[in-house]
Amino acid sequence: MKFSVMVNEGPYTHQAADTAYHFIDAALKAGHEVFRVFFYHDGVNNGTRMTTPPQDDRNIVNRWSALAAEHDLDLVLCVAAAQRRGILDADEAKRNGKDADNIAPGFRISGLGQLIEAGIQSDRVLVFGD
Amino acid sequence: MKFSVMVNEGPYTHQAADTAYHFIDAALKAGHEVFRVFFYHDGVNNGTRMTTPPQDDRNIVNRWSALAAEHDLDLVLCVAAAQRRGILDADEAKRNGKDADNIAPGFRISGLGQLIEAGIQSDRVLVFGD
Amino acid sequence: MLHTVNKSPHDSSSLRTCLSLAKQGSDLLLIEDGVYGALSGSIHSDTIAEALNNVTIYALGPDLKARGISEDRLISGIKVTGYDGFVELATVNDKVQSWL
Amino acid sequence: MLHTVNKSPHDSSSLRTCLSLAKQGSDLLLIEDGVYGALSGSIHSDTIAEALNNVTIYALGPDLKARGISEDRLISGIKVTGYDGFVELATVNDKVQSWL
Amino acid sequence: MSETKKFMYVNRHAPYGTVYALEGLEVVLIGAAFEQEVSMAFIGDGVFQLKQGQDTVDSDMKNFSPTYRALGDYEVNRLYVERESLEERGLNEDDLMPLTWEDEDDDWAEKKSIHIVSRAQLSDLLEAQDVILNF
Amino acid sequence: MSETKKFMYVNRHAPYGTVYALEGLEVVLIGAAFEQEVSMAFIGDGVFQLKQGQDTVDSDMKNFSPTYRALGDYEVNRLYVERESLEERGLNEDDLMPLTWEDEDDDWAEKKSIHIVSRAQLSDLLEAQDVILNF
Repeated sequence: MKFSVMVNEGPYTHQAADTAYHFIDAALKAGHEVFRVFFYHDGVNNGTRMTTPPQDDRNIVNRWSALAAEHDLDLVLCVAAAQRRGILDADEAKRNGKDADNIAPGFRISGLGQLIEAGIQSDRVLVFGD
Repeated sequence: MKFSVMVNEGPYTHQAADTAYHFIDAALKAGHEVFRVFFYHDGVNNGTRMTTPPQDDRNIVNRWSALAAEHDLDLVLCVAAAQRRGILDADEAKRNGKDADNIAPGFRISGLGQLIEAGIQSDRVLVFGD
Repeated sequence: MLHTVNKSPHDSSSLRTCLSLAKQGSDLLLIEDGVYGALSGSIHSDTIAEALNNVTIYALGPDLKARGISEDRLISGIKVTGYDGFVELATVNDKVQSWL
Repeated sequence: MLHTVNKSPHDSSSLRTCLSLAKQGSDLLLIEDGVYGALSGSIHSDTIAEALNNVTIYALGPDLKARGISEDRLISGIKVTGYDGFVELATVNDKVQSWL
Repeated sequence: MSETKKFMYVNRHAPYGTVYALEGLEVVLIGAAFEQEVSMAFIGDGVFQLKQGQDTVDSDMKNFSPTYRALGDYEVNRLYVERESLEERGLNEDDLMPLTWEDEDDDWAEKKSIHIVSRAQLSDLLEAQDVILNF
Repeated sequence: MSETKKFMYVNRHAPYGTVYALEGLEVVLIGAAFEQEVSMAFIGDGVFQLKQGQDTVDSDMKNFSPTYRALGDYEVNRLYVERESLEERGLNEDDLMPLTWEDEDDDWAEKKSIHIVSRAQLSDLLEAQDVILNF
């Protein structure tokens, strides 16, 4: 079965990012396909490489990057939501006249159409948020 | 009268950052002193210079920076909360081995003791959050 | 003591908790989505009208206006104030408790 | 149809809204702070026990465990499942509605 | 691309206090270009999104309520509002913005976009969807 | 620096679902170094923070419940739990972690840190504070 997932909250603040991760991990382990993970609202904050959580806690951003590398997951940050919150890749930084970018490995920035497409292409869409 | 304010949520996602701003603006206009604004939890996301909100909306980060410049406001981002969420100044970037920083003008990063000190030094402490 | 509530009473327990702990003579300011608690004719209006015997209730004008709530729709006895009035309430009361 | 609720019934109206709209035969999975709705002996337990006549209610085991809620404290009839069971529920149901 | 799917956007948050209503609306506008069967549901505090007379001039936020009026032009014309949610909040249909669309199959007649439905009807509508996105 | 102030940390959120409990506790620990008069209140879902037996091994979150046991060593020994909040949630005092502190003025006698108080008592305690921080 083909799943897509929308993640609406940032790391640590709400458990949504954790639950989404564990759901996707379990779906992949059960042999399902994950078509896309779309990060919206504060969810885009899952995709910054600038975090340094305490050593004795999970590293939510690195966990996403590792899962993406292992399973060739498509992790998409919504561009409009990312602009409001200061998450950028090199292209976005250039376009918006910013002096640095902060996107984490395995993530890409794209438009809301990617969410609709995920809805069309997937057998199930799940939303995790606050 | 001497006020301090704690801001617990990021810009746009919750109105807390707006209400805090308007409260502080009104307090300053009424001739009160604002000892410190302490950003905690997702509130640290108020302090990134990487945001590019839509042209027809308010720019919450720039608004803080301007208010700080005008009134010599002390805008403090909690270091522990900022590390979890990927907000850094140049020192923090160096310390944590990151290749860039993203703090906005007028903000500084410091410890939780600054919040307690604000409570001790101020006549009133107000908390804005979710 | 000034209490602030920033959540809709329909969605969150914050206003109920606040009213259960606010002492006679306290001030309560409804802000953000909390201003929906000031609307008359809702299933919570009677409880809030009753609380007016105990506490003085204000609603933040700019937040009412943003949400399209005109003053004639408010529970009778609730006062409307601006950010300047919020500062004043935080000054005349000796402390502020935010029911987040 | 699978419904998920991730908020405590004491703090939020999500569970109540979910139960008011869930059809007979639906599945409901309590996750995150939603698992507090599975506790027996609370002021909401009777409502939830009654809903079991209508819907099958599950609670996510890892979230119960994190919060120190052992299975003997649950409302009788609520089933405990893991993330694998969550995936299974999302598979056997034709869609998922998250009551955020 | 597969056949047409039924998308429903479920709105349960009041406007302004949180960003979900505004950013949810942005999804609906983008989604309108995909020629799927689209509807919106307004449940609980979500009904406040459609309240008439929103004016953010004193709070310096973006007033996005005019965008709802544009939905008809994007052929988003099935806005289902739960009657019980309105009543519990002391509102009725007249409190909502008068949203309309023009039906090209009926000589461009102007028709209402807002449909007040009962809880039971809304439950049926939810069940009839293929994809539900929550804001 | 001014005289000693009464600080109360008001906890109204359950643990794990959101970060407020964990980050609130970090404030309490730092605040303990400032020699103010410190207490904590647990109201509503905040009482769940003190539930015994928390175990995050299956959910891969940080189990911060042991930190509450350390509070006594920091002389944070006035943890007020609202009785009505416990009862509404089907809990009683035995469900809570047995938190204690050692009273150096009483030959290091071990004493309870958790005080179950009524809503009316809690209302009085709130009123008696100088600074209230909410998590």
